[in-house]
Amino acid sequence: MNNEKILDAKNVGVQFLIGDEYLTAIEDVSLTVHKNEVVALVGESGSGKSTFATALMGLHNPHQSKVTGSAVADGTELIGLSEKNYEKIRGKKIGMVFQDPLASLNPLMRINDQIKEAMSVHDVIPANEQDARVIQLLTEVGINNPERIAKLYPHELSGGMRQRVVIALAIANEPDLIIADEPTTALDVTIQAQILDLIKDIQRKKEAGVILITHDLGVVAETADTVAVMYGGQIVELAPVVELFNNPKHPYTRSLLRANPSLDTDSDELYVIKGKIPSLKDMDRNRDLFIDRVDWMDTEKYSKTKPELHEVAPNHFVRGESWKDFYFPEDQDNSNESENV
Amino acid sequence: SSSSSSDKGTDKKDSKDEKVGDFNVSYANPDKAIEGGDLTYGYIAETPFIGQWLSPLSTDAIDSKVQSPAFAPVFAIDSSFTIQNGKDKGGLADIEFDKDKKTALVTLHDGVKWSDGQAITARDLYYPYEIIANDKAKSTRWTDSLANIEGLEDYHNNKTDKISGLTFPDGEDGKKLLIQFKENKPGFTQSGNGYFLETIAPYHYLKDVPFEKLVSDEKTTTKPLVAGPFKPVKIVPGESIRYEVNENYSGPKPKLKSVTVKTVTPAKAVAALKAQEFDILDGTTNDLYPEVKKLTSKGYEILGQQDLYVSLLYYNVGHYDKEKSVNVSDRETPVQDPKVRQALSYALNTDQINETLNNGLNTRAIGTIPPVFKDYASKGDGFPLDLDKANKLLDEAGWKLDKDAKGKDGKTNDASDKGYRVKDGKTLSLTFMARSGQATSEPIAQSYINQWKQIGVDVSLYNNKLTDFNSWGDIVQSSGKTKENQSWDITQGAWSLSSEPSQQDLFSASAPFNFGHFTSDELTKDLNDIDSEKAMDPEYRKKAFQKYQDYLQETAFVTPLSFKIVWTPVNKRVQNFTLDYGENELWAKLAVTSDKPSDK
Amino acid sequence: MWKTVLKRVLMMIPQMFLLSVIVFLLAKAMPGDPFSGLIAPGTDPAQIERLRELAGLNDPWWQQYLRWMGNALHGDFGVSFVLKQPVSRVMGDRIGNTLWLSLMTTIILYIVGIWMGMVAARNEGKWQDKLLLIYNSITYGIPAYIIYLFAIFIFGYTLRWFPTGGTVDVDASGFFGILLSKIHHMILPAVTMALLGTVTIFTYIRTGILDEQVQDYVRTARAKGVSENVIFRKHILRNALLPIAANLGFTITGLLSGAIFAETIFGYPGIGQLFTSSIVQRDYPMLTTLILFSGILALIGSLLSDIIMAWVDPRIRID
Amino acid sequence: MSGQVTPSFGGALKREFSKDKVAMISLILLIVILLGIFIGGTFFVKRPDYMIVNLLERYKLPFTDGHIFGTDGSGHDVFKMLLIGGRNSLFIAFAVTLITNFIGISIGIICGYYGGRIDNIIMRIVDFLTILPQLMIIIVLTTIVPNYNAMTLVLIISAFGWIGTVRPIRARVLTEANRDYVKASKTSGSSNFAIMFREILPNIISLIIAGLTLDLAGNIGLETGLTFLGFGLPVGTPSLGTMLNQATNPETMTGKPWVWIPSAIFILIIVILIIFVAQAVRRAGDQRQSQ
Amino acid sequence: MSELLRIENLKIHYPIRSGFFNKVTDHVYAVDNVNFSIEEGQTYGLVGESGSGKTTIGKAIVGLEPITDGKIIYKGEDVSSPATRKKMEYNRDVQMIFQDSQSSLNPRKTIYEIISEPIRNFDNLDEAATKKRVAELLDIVGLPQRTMYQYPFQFSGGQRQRIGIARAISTNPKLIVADEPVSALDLSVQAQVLNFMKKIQKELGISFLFISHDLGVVRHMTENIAIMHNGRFAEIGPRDEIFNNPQHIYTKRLLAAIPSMDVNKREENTANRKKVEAEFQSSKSEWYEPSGRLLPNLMEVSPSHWAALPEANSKGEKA
Ligand SMILES: Nc1ncnc2c1ncn2[C@@H]1O[C@H](COP(=O)(O)OP(=O)(O)OP(=O)(O)O)[C@@H](O)[C@H]1O
Ligand SMILES: Nc1ncnc2c1ncn2[C@@H]1O[C@H](COP(=O)(O)OP(=O)(O)OP(=O)(O)O)[C@@H](O)[C@H]1O
Ligand SMILES: [Mg+2]
Ligand SMILES: [Mg+2]
Repeated sequence: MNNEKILDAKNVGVQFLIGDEYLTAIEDVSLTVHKNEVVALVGESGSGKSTFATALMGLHNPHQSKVTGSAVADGTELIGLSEKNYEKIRGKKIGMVFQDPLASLNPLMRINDQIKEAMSVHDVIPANEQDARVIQLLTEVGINNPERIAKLYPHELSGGMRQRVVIALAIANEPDLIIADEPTTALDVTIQAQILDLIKDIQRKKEAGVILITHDLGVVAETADTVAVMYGGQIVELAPVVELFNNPKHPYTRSLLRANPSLDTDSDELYVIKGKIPSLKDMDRNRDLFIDRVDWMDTEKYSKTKPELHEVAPNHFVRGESWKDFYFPEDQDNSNESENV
Repeated sequence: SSSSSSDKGTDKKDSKDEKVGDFNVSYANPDKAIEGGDLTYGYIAETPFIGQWLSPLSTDAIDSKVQSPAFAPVFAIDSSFTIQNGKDKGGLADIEFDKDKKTALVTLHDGVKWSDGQAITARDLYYPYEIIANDKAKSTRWTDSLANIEGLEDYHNNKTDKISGLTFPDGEDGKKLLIQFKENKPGFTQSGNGYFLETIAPYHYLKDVPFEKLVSDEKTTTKPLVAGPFKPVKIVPGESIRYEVNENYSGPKPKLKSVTVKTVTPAKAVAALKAQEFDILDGTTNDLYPEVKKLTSKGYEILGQQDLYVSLLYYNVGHYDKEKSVNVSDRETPVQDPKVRQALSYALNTDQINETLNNGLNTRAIGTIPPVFKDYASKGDGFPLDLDKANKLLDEAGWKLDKDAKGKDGKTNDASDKGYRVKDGKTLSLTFMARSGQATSEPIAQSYINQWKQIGVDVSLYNNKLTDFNSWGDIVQSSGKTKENQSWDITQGAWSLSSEPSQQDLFSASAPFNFGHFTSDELTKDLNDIDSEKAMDPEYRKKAFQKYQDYLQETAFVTPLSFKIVWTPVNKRVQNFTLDYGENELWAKLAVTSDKPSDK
Repeated sequence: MWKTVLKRVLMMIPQMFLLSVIVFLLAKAMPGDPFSGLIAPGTDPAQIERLRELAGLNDPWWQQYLRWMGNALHGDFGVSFVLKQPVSRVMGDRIGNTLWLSLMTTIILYIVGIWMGMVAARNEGKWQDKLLLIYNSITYGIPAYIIYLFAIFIFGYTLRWFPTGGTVDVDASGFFGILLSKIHHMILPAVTMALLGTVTIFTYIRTGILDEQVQDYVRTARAKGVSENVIFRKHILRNALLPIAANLGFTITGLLSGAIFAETIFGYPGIGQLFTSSIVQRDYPMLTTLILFSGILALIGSLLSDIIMAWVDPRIRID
Repeated sequence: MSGQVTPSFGGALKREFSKDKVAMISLILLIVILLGIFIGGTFFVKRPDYMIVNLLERYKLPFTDGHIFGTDGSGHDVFKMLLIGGRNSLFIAFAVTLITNFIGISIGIICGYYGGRIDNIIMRIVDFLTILPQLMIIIVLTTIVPNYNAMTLVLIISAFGWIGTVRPIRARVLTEANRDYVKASKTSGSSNFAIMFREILPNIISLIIAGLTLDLAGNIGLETGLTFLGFGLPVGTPSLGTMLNQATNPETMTGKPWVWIPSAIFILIIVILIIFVAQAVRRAGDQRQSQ
Repeated sequence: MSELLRIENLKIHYPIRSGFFNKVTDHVYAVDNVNFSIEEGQTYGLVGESGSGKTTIGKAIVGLEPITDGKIIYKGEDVSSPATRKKMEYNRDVQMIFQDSQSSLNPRKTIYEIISEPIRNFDNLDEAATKKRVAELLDIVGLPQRTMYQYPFQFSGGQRQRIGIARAISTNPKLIVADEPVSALDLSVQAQVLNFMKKIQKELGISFLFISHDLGVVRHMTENIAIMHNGRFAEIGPRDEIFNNPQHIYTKRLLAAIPSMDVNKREENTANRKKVEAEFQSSKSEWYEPSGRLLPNLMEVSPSHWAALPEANSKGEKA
């Protein structure tokens, strides 16, 4: 890993206009991505992963949202950047891969036109070289027979191929940072494995930084260098991958790992995280948000101070103090109560 | 001995000052005409014109109007439609009858030419007979009257290919056509009598076109030969025609340089006139009058003339027997009773309707012969509104008022608290087949029904609705005792009349158009008398008409409803325009006194 | 592709056949015939009866039908009873007028309808949107012909911008003179018809844009750095236009039936007007041919829609 | 967004109308007008009022001799004509809309639900019916029907009116029928009929409402076109069409506007009101779905 | 333990139609010659990549998909015809849980209406008894009774899935086909639902056919597993056999593709995966027919463990 920072996000917050008030979707999200680093963003649905990514891309509707904080990429401050200037960043400095590869492609345009569009808007590659570049890109993402594929329409490709095309789109201008928002959720395991390998390959070759959003812990374990766990719009734990899996601290991270029906564990009953993330309206970030879902512990204790990120080990950050007291009751008294809402 | 057509035609001076109703027949423009000039003539029509220039095949009234600048009459006529001989009168030919030989000799004037410069010949006079009589040409204009010409019926029935009664005294290329009749008719001297034709067709131009193709050939539709003062130079099918002077016209040199004729729909006519789009607007309907009248201070003068028109009510008293070609008055119906018919007639508020719905442009008909036929026109008072008389007649006929009597709809009389009339336990209920088509159709029908209810007659509409023209035509013309033609008691009819006032076609025992199927020996005698040889004496004919008229008044076998005034707005820059029927060279004489239509 | 088109055309034959039978029977079911309107003292019912016989109107219907069909297959649609002209010639004169008018109307209709849909979608829920919705509903609800009359009065007579009837000025000459005159005559009916017929296109475009602009591929395009204007034009609008493209064929045939009113009121001699007068006058040969023709147009319209659809939407390929 | 609100359709309706003042006012106005028309037309206008022609009373200006809207060319009181004509036209509009939508929706649901061969056959028939010259058939039927009145007109027009409804309904049902709740109902042993009309139907209600309102708006002026061509309602049945049609006479259009303007404005107002109400109803319909 | 349901030579082929005439030009062999049986109270896992035919088998078992060929035998009767199923009230015994909880609950119906639907159709209970039963079921799936009159959108994904389960068990079925019941759920919710299904299955003795592409979940839930690819079975056998002793190359490939949670061995895993993949690619032709489908015959590895090995098929050919 190289220590050159590609992205330095500090205290990024996003608020959405819902009804007639602004509600905070993410808050105080700080994340650094270095050259050649894969940062995984995990967390359950609604925890704010996409919101953060979208904020970096400047894709939030300015009339319905407020983005605060700072995110510097390649010396440019992204937050508050004008639309005109942002257009020069998107696709050129930062490439993005979305979850649903079919929906992400315009059904009426040929593959090569869509890729070329990505090149034409930034004049990195001269027009006369674009065709060759399209073929080269498709080859790079592992598509056989790229000349033929380039002339097809999205619906004529299989899911795996489409996702490769979407990746080709994202790396067309050799961005420094690739954001992949659940790039494999719609795909089969075998194809998922191929795509993840591909992303890693490309990242290595281009020495780019990658933010990989997923909620599949297996994917994280296999791909990431650094992991950020999000809960309720905040990063609750941030650590190098090995550290995180071997030594998880935050109650949420630990619960998550336990709830996974992994091949290795053989318990009859899975660990259940009760309840659900409170709605944005009900979120009180001055207290520990997760601990409310842990009913065997005294929640009031962690509501007194606003939980902050602490470095608990080198490069290992955890939010709040609750992790220090957290335990799994089964481990303690082996009671086998089933958990319901 | 031979007698030339009557020369007594009305004096031009008189007709210039003539008035019909409040209208002048002619417009006297005191200004000085300009040299040349363009004139726009509009004709109000719902549909585009057809554009058939060959008159034996043309039946369209719009066509004859939009083609009029290119038209020259074969025989000139006077204001009463009597044929006038003499080249100066404006016709293309003279006609002489020989009573003893029962012939007529048609002689073309010298120098009459088609618009291509070719002389008009006797063959061109003969050719229309062929066209009309030949089935292949599918003309609708064949009538039994033409069978009075020797050999024409044989030709019509494909028995010969020469018409024996039509001969060329000086050869086909000559100027004369001799017509041999079977019988003399009193109507011979009236134009429009139907016993001989008054048209020509350019044989040299059309001879290579087979009869069946004539109707659609471009030589008769878009590239016609004409004989009138103007010739068409550009035709936009169905819409407009542009005319320029026909140098080969044999009459007086036309004053205008060009004429444009356009059709306009009724909905847009007034606005077009307001915009000074037309110098003359023809084909007006009564409902437009109030708006057009306002334009008399905006450049227009409105002229009027009696129309060849009468509308009637028919009472269905029988059926038409097609086999025997005769009407039989055998229907069982209250309207068999002349008193009932008279009562129904006296109950009508025709004057009120004409004053209001027709803006005073229609006048109540006092008989079936309109006032244009000055000598023969009906006299007397006809059937003015007289409810007392109507009630009395019904009382006499045995129909008594009953407050509680129910009509066909099961309801009592809602228009009169005296109830409906009843005889032998039956309500006097009649079915009225009223025609649709005009904006005023519905109020008029309702008004009639209303009036009849006032005298206790329950009248309902046929099928509860107005009947469209084609359905109506189908029903009234069906022969035999069909259910349909027996299911109505009263209907309306209106006729555009021929310029020969004979009533045979309308009311004779054999007339298929006698929709009421009323016949009687007396009526037959009266009608025959009008067309008898004796009636070639105008005085005799006058009396015969009067007798027929008295019979109509007594029996009310039909109820005459209205005569009509045709009215035409003319821009004040136009000179020499007249609605006088005796003007034979109107288009050649027309001139304008300024470049632009007047707006004052 | 061409094979499919050919197959579709072949499929049209039985449909046309069925249509022609229905149309023929309907024409026969109407009371009266073309000759029953000829009531005048100058005509002779015997002669009319004779002509009726000659025209074969007294034969059983199927004989008449077969004769008519047989001729039609040879391109002979008979002679109009009323206009006394071969039907094909009358149609020839009129179809051109109607097609030009329809074409012009379609173009204006699409421009205006698309524009309205775009404005409404971009201002969703705002007053522009509401106003356009009301406008489109009203034009749908109010009988068009009243508005046609107004248009003639205002623009034809009061302001005198446009001619009030006909297809071309008699005085027009030269290719461009005639062309200009024709266009001048078409503008008023075309614009009025178009402005009153926007509801379908408006609705399609409006909902189309609203639906498309939240699609993922739009987000992808943004992520590529494509500017908003280009995204709107190249991505959103193009995709939103699809359903209308599919509708094009139907729009044209729809216009033909709309032309019945418009042509009658504007005094524009096309086949719409011909249709009205043929019904009134029971001109069977004319009427049956007209309806058959509009049936064919409808079929071609739907074929055209399919072809256009397949052409613009790669997901649908007829083959 | 989930909320604490009761999701019943009635509740959603209430909420929408209380939120949207324009819709509320429109609804009230619409009810008032409809009641007025139907009560007024039925009880205060007698047959002689529109059957008997009174030529002395023709074209009275508004506000003369007790005629607030004046009189028409037959001397009928325009206001009374508006009541009875409005009633007849609205009856026709409602009847045609209901009949055509009933048929169209039923067929659309059946096609979309069953798909396959049934769908194919019905849709081919529908295709063919679309190319039929409907206007002509309607005209022919109106001329040959012996007792032509408002009811027969409704039936004649309805005979073809449903065709346009089938396609959009079918398309929606096609997607709806693929949703799992339909499969769940099948495995729950529900009959096809129950699934089509009890499960699927409520889910396409907003589409149906949208169609219904547009149809209703279009059908109010429906018979006017026929009237224009001369095939309108018979004499005993005044309608907005016959009133409006008087405007085709240039003299009446410009010189006697009170004869036809009330009917034009009436149509305009009704259409606008329906649209405002419909929008709220539709929002309420949409709201119960999803999230 | 006795056999509950047996599937013999099940084939489900979908016609591929193309061209205007909708002629069948080809078939999708969604399920091609599949045999297996389900024992009472046992759980079965069906695994395979997208489009391999898992759902199709599931739907065929509950009677949602007409079968092309073969038999589904339940209680000794072939239940492939709808009439038989109706007569037997088959769906009282065989029920389904759907993947998408959102779409499987009618958004316009209350929870009560949804859960009571099978009860109303199969059990002749009166209103009060139905209510009682629904309350019971809500209790079983752990939802408060007051939720009875709420609508689906007012519930979270996990809760909705439990409502679906309540509906499926409402008639005390013997077999439930669960088609990817948790793949749309978050990990935390997924655990909840899985635990719950397992509990019910144990308590009520229901047989489960558990369809999923997540091997972790399948392993957790089931005792027997069938691996499917392109409409055919690659391998079928007890869970541990499949995981510890996979025979078929495709099974191996699938297992290798699962990302491991073990961060310490990630390089190793990746290397292993690449190795298996390479092996798969190179020996594919031995294991697959030229059409890309698996070999048709399964070979007995052990009495309960069968796999579509090349030897079985070469033998089969000889036999
Ligand atoms: N455009 C928006 N307007 C309002 N709220 C939004 C918007 N986008 C996201 N949210 C809310 O912000 C929160 C975070 O959403 P986000 O999509 O970032 O979550 P996520 O972690 O990506 O979840 P998933 O795994 O489902 O994609 C959620 O509560 C969501 O409802
Ligand atoms: N109604 C249908 N018509 C045509 N083909 C179909 C139909 N339903 C399914 N198929 C095809 O049958 C095959 C098997 O589909 P199935 O839905 O059973 O797969 P699956 O294993 O459940 O996949 P997934 O994991 O994506 O749900 C696929 O190729 C699919 O495209
Ligand atoms: Mg997300
Ligand atoms: Mg599936």
